[in-house]
Amino acid sequence: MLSQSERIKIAKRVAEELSEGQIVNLGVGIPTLIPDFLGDKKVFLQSENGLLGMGPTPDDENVNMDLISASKKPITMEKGASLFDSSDSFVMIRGGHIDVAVLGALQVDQYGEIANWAVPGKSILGVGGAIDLVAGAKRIIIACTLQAKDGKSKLVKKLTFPSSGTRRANILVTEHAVFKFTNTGTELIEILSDISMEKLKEITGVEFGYDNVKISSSKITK
Amino acid sequence: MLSQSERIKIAKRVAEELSEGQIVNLGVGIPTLIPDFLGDKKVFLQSENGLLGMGPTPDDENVNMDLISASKKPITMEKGASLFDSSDSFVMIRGGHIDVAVLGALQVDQYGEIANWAVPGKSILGVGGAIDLVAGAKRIIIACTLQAKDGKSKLVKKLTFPSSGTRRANILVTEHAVFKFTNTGTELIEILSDISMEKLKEITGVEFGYDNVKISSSKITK
Amino acid sequence: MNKLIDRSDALNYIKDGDTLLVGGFGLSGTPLTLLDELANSNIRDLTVVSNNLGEVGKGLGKLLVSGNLKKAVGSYFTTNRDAVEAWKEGKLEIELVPQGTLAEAIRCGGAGIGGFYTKTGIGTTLADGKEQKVFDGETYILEQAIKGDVSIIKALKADTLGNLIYDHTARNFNAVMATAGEIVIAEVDEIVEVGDLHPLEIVTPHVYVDHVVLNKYVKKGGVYVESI
Amino acid sequence: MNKLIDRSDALNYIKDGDTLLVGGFGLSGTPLTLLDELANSNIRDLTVVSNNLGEVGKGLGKLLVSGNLKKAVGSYFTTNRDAVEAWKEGKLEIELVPQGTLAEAIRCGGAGIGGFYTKTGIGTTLADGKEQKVFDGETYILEQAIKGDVSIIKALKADTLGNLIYDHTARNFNAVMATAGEIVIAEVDEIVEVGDLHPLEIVTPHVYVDHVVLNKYVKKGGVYVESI
Repeated sequence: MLSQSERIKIAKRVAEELSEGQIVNLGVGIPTLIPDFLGDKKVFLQSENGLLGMGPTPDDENVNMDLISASKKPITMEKGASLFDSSDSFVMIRGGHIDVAVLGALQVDQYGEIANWAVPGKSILGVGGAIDLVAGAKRIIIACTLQAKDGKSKLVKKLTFPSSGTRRANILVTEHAVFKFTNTGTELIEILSDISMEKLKEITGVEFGYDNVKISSSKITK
Repeated sequence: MLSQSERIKIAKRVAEELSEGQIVNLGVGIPTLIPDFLGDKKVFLQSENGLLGMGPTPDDENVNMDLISASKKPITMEKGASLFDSSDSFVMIRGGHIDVAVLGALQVDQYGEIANWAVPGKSILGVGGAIDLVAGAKRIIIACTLQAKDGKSKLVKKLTFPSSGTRRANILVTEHAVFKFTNTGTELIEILSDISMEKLKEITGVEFGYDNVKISSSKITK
Repeated sequence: MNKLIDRSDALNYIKDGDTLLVGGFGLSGTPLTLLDELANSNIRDLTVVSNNLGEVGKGLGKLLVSGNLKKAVGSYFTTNRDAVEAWKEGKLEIELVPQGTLAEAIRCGGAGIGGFYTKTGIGTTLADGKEQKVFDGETYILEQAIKGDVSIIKALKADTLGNLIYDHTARNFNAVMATAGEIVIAEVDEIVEVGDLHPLEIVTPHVYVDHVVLNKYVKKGGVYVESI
Repeated sequence: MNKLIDRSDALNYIKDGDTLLVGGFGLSGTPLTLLDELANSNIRDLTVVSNNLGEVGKGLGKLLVSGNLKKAVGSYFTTNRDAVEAWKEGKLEIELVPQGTLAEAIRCGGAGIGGFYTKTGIGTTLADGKEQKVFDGETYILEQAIKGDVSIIKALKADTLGNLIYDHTARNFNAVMATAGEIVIAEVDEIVEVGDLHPLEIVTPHVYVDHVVLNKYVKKGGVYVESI
């Protein structure tokens, strides 16, 4: 199980990837921590159940369970927020109007193809808006642990879990390292922990480029 | 040229076909006269440029040329009116939510197939929402003169003008007679002028049933 | 208001084997009162189209418990373990549809559109067996429109004509479902006079609404609780 | 407001040969100021997608006179005799599209949908050469999505983020065109503070709007007249 400090490390690093004024959709889990680490950077959060301009959690007395996030948590509206129905929300998502989607993943292959909605052999009974976001967002950031609970790498040569679509992720942010995906494969762009290059190769089994790696292990907050 | 009294006769007769509470889209020309003859009967007028609940023409000082009918005339909104964009307006029209469309026509064939948007040999440069309404309205009433300016019958055995679609009209109201269309052909259901049955057959050249004709020539207001 | 009916009379419009479009995202925007009536009825073999099946024993979850359902079409069932169990035991058919495809298919159902080509799902198992077509160099898959025999939706207020407004994100699937049911029954918290809802505020024009039922639940602390 | 640009700078985003989506129904909801800039420019060979081409010498009619247009895609050109003449003389290509199909095709262009099957046009010459498909026993024809290089639209007000509201029926094609242009420029009468437009009132969320230009016309007697 990932420690809260490692979850925060991932969220902080993803926050660095976001730019002022962007329209961002945050998936469940680690991505929901990101708003705490944006500092002065103003981004607009879209929630696929029908809101642009999602604000922080309300006080208990202002909770309205008909003003909720896609994770079904009570939220507030920022100034300038707008409300719409599910079909219009997915016009925004599928139509390429979301600048960045930050999603979790079960696996990501060496070209950035994502598996984030189904585990083979288990009942596949939920997809939500995950594959709409994969198909439609301008930029896709995957935020997750490097390894699954069973120790296997989530960054893999070839997906063994069902694909979320042919549209590929741009970058993968984990507690140990940040990878970028291009047509030729994976590139390691930053190391975020004390992990060695050898260990990273061993865990992932993926051949990644590392000509220009930033070492940021000093950022570790344990 | 049809006299105003004959235009009014057609509009009055169509008004009788409308029922309390119906959603109605009125085409240009004679159909626009109908609201004056509804009496206590309340119908809701839809305008395809984005309004349900169209009210009468405003006073001069209340004209806003951004609150207009599909005929581009200034209008008002009734209580309970709603505004929407063109795509939502045609969800309403094409999706089968308009109870009655009252349209003009160039020709109607003996089964009710309509030609109301293009004249062969002339430049075909306008269709508007005509064929959307033909495709989508639950009931289609054609309101027009029996004869074109050249004297030819608009009710014809076979269309020679471009069809507005395979969806057929339910009834045709002219200054002389009202016809109903079924799968087996045309049925004369009412005579509105002093015209003789022979003359009506001669003009139209269409074999119509007339087992149950109402003679309403007393309604003529000349 | 002549569209107002008793909640028990709503069942007169729903019969065995119907396809029901049911509004809501989680429990928000769900017609809880109408679902209670259904759960207490003998209506069986329903196909429900809804984003999810409520929660265990709540909202649409009640219909699972009471055995009204044959099939569920939606995007997310994992969080209702009753649904997962019923599916495993072969008691419930499930058709999984991406959330955006679901919303668009319902919109098309109400819009006189038979099908549409979407970019969602390309390269996934959800596209298996579906027709593909290339437009402008990009591949899309064909999805069919979804219509319902009856839509049961939840709005905040109706005016006496049947115009509807929704509570914030409770609008979700309700607005498109209002267009795509042969019969549409809206559950509302309040009925107001015609003119009380501004033309720019109305989300669902009255043309789409056949019947209105009053919600028997009242909101306390931001959540609907059974009224006393 | 950082989306606000001078009207003359709007031309920097439009180039020869572009496809332009232009809002409006007749002259209502038409970006008159932006069209004046275009008419006074040397930009040529534009394809304009708009319900109609304004009136003779007004709105889009000005672009016909000034020779900016190569092609027009829309539903109704008969009432602008300049358009009819230009077409007869072979100076203007025209593609006629039913009004509802036009609106839907533009919506699809902005929605990640490549094409759709509509019931409009079955049995007409406008369906000639178009693919047909039967869904649930009913025949539909395939129509392709429409996208623009640039959308120029007209709204009543923008807030400083770029959220838009429209004046009554002037909303018409503007709302869908806001979603379907690679670049979207909105002409507005007034810019208000963020928060002045209520979330339930906003029709076009700011995500769709790239640039905002102030309308140089002012309304008198319900009609836009040139400002002094």
